[in-house]
Amino acid sequence: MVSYFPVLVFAALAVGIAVAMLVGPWLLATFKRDKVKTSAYECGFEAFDTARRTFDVRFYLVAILFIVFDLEVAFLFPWAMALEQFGWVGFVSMMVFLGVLTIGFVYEWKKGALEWE
Amino acid sequence: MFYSITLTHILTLSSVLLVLGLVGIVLNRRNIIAILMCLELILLSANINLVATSHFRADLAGHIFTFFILTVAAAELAIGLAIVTLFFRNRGDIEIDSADRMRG
Amino acid sequence: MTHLPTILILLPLLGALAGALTYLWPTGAKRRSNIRTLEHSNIRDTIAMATTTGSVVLAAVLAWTVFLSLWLGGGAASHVDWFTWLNAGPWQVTFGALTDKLSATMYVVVATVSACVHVYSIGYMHEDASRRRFFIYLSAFTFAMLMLVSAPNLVQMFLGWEGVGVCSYLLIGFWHHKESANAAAMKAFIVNRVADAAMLVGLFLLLQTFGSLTYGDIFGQLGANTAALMNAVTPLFGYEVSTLSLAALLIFVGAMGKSAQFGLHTWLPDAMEGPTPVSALIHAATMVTAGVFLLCRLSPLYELTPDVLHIVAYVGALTAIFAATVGLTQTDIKRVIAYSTCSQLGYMFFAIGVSAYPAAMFHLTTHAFFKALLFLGAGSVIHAMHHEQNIFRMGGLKTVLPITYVCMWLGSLALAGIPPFAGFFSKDLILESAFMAPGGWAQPVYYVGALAAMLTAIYGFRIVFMAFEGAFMGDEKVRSHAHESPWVILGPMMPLAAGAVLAGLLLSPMGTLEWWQGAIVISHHHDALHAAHHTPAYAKYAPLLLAICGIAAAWYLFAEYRNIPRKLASVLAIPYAISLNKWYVDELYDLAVVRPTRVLAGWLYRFVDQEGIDGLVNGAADATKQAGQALRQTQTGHVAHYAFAMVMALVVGLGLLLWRVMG
Amino acid sequence: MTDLTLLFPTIFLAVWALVLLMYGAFGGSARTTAAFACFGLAMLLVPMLTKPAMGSAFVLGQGALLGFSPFTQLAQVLLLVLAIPVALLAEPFFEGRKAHRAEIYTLMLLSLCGMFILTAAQDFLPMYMGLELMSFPLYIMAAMLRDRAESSEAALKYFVLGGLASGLLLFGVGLVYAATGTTQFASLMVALGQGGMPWPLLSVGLALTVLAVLFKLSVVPFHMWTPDVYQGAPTPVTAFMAALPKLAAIVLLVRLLEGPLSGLQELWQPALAVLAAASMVVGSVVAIRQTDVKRLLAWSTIANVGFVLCGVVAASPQGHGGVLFYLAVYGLTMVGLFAVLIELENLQEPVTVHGLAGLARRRPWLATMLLMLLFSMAGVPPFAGFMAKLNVFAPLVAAGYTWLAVVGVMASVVAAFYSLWLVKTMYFDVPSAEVAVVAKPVQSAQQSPLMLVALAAVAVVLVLGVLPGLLSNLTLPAATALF
Repeated sequence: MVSYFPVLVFAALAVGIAVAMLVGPWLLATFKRDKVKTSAYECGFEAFDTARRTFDVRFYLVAILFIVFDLEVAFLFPWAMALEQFGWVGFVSMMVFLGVLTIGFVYEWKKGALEWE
Repeated sequence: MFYSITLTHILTLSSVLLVLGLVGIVLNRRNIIAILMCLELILLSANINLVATSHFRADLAGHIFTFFILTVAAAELAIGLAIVTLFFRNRGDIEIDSADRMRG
Repeated sequence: MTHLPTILILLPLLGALAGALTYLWPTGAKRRSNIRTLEHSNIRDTIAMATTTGSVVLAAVLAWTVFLSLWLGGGAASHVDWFTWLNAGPWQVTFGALTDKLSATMYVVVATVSACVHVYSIGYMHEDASRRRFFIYLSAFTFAMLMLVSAPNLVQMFLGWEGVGVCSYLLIGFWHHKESANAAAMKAFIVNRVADAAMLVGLFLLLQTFGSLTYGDIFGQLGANTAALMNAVTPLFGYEVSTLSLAALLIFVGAMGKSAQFGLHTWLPDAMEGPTPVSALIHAATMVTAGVFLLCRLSPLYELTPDVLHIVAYVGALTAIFAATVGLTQTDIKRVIAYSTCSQLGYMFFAIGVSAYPAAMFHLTTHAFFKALLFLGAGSVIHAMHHEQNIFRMGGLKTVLPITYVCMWLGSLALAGIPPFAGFFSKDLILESAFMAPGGWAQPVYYVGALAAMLTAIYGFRIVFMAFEGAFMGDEKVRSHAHESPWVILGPMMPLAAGAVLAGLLLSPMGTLEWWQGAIVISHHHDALHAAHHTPAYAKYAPLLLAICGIAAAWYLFAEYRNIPRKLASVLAIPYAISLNKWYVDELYDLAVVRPTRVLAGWLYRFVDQEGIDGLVNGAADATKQAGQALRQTQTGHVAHYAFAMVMALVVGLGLLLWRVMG
Repeated sequence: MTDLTLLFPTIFLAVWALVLLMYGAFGGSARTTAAFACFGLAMLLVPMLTKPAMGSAFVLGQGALLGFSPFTQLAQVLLLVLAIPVALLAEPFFEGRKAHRAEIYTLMLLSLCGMFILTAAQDFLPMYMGLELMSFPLYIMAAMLRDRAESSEAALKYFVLGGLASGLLLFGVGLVYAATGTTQFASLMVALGQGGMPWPLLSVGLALTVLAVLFKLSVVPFHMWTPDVYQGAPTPVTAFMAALPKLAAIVLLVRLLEGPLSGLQELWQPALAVLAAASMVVGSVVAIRQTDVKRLLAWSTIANVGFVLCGVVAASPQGHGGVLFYLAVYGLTMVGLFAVLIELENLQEPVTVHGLAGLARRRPWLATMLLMLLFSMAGVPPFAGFMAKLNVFAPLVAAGYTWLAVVGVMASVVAAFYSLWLVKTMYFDVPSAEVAVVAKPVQSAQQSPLMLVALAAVAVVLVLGVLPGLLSNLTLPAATALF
């Protein structure tokens, strides 16, 4: 169980910081409520409405674009950790990968997929 | 107790997930998005297989495989969403049962 | 040099294709009616005639080059592979050109006669609206025939064999508006089909026995395991039959069909419905000799099956005498020559039967020249007489057609076997070989052949005298319009006439085994050819004497005293009727085969086909359709159903798999 | 470091696809993109034919990720040869519908790149990647006619079921990995080579991986997507789907079965025989009740895949050579048929079975080409289709599966029936009144490459029918090298 001690410390720290951040403002800040501030945060939707209404299709578009680029990070982390052992081959390989992604990015930019309207 | 978890347990878990995904696809009569989720579930069950084996056999291939699957799954989902969007534009709904224009 | 054979084989094909391309020539305004006018198709006809005739003439020149360089130039036999047509594991079929003395001789015969016939047809067919088609068929035929003789394996040979069959069918039925021409074409095709079926079975037997249909492989194995192969047997109707003999016999049946031997000869006289140049090329000089060629090519096989050789000899002798007797009484000039062809082919076969293959090939070559000459001469007469073919409506034409008259004389002298004309040398050799065949078993064949030689002289000169001598017996109007044919018709007859006179002298080395340089094999057990040198004088000169007597008799009967034959016919009524009706073979076939088949077919159609099979087939078709409809209903269009089907199949499949793996 | 020349064709396809994508994005027209795409494919043929590279790429441990054998090489050349005419079909179809986009060529090239990886895969990882790279562009291309509901419905069905199949594949790979600890074909072969039955976990995993391939091949009972997708997809895309992925998938199947699974022949041979029989029978029987020509061709594809599987079941060099021969001929026939169909669609002829009535009178040339291609499909000599069927049935009999050959011949009879039925409709039936009004009059000059493609298909089908040696002399040695 000794090996799990750092986890315990981590957990304790996390709880501590969270509590501090909740309690801190309550102690220090002043409160001026208005209607916008008290409503729940939602991007573009009424907070309390029928949940069955359809989403704007443009959200899907953003989601589609996001998903793909999102995942490159999954490759980048281990790559960055082991770059020293890969050497140039590893570096060039990743650059090719990123280059392909960039081409995709350029494509969607040129096609206007990044414009909201 | 913790140490008694073996590969068999994890394979059982992943099989349960697989069956859930399959049942979700077969029984779902309404929403295409749910079907996409079920597909993801199947892929994840496969990922669990690979990662667990990779761990228990101390072999990296499974990990690498999983990374690739994750990426491909993302691309797959993107295509799926795009097709669903297109379907919605043409039909006005995304009910899977309405996709029966062609049959026989 | 090695590619000359390939080029000469392909030339007629190219000519035919180029001719066929003229059909793609834009016709400009669409014609309303189907009636072609001569003017309309003139240019295209000319082009087609030029390409086909030109290519075949060139092929003839190349053929002579190849032949002479092999014979006099001391060249060796060559073998060129073109491409592998089939590659079925251990069994390969590679197309190519095998050029030895045997095929080179055939190149010369085929290409020379074909070239003459092409040129001749320019004159003969010039009034025909669809002559372009005619020339294309002719060239296509020449190509198929060259394929047949150049083949290094039996598959390519068979393709050529069927190719010439198809072209022959098309050319016999060339005047397809004539009912009789269509019937004759069908008859030729069907009779040949019967023979080819037997031959195919023979080829399959060979393939099964040798694992290959390439001549080289077959002959190599025949030489290597002679004893084992000779002892091989095939079960047949409860008996065990020697495989080699069975195969040889079946292939001989195929050859009998193509070469119109007795029993399967009935198509040849009817084939005279085709234009005369066709008769000269196909039904005298080339296609009908394919059977003879094939048996010579397969001499290593036939030498091991003496029993089959005996059958070949008897069938040949029977054909020779049968056709000669029938030829005596026919009135149609072309039919007489057709029966004479049949008879001469009989000579060739009995030469093969006594293992005198070189004599058969020698006779094939000389026969090609004089028989083509006779046909073209007959064509010239027919042309001059406005398509009159009955010799009893001719007579005294020697003043009108002097050149044709001379040609017919030369051809008939060669046919009758009078020295020094071509036929003498080859026919003599055949008869001597038959007489001297070891053991003397073939002496009856010799006597039949000698008798046939006399009959040959009689009917051969019967046409000459009936048509050219004496008084004219036909319509005066026709005679007044008759005139000698133009040189485009007479010209091509000249080389053939030269051949009819000289071929026997010049090509006499062909009559020896050594000349063939291994292309023909004769077992020393039955070397009749070699023994033929020691023929006693009476046997040697008897046929010649008989032939001279025959000519004299012909002169007496058909030029001097023309009323005698009629009296003879009434005195000898029964033999006359048998001869006139061609031994009633057609009637026999009608009674024994055609009618029962028709009755049976009608019965089968009504009771078995309409009620039984149709019911069954329609039932099966309906059941299939209903199954299709039912399965169609499972295709609902719903993805979930499809996925369900997949998963269920998966579950069932995995269940079976686990049951198998664990149990 | 891996020898990159081995990978040159694969890399070239990917790079060329991206170049075309950028070209299109920066204002290049779809037509010029089409030209560039075909040019690139044709250029690629040169090195592939003159310098066929053999060997392994990315060697890891006992095996490698990719391996190039004569079988793979020949399959890739055939894929390339088939891809060029298919690419030519897109322009005349999409131009007329104002839906011609440069992207379709990028997608085709990427899919082809996936097939190249698939045919060379020596490990489950590249196999999976290749399979997905081949399939994703197909899903998108199926939806290429964006305002046609059928098009997006087809894409949706294809996507969902395809995703399901690849999910099962991955699960199977996971099981195989769990059972043996490897994903390489070579190591798997060693693990399976011990003899005896494989343990259940492994056998289930292998079955699942094979299933994914069977799905792509649309083998009964994994065929149900095929008719819907073929009917709904734009016609050139259907041609692409009918001709190319089948070849790639069967090459993978053969390499799997003759490679790692060669020790389990007694397991897979009877199973595949049953599936082949089911495909031949179901495909042929349902086809005769179809009214839409594209849908009919889809069912005929299912039947044809059954015929191809017969060659696989034979499990001999002759059988696998026959498989390549069959698929090359079949693919080309399909491309030719679809070329004619597109021309008919462009002429606003109805492409239903009854709509073809009297076609021979209205458009004799198109009808003649259709006739020859249908005869080839029906297996009438002297067309190549006959030789193709012969080349799979003969090895099957040699392998002792006479019953399957008998089923196959019976299915061929049914298949011949619907082909000849179409011919009869074209030549002898009287068109209904509406058809005569709707169809455009005969145009004087056809400038599209459609006729070229159809003519080329007819010519090759005829030549290969007479001289099958031209192709079988290539396929047989390639298949022999598998053993």
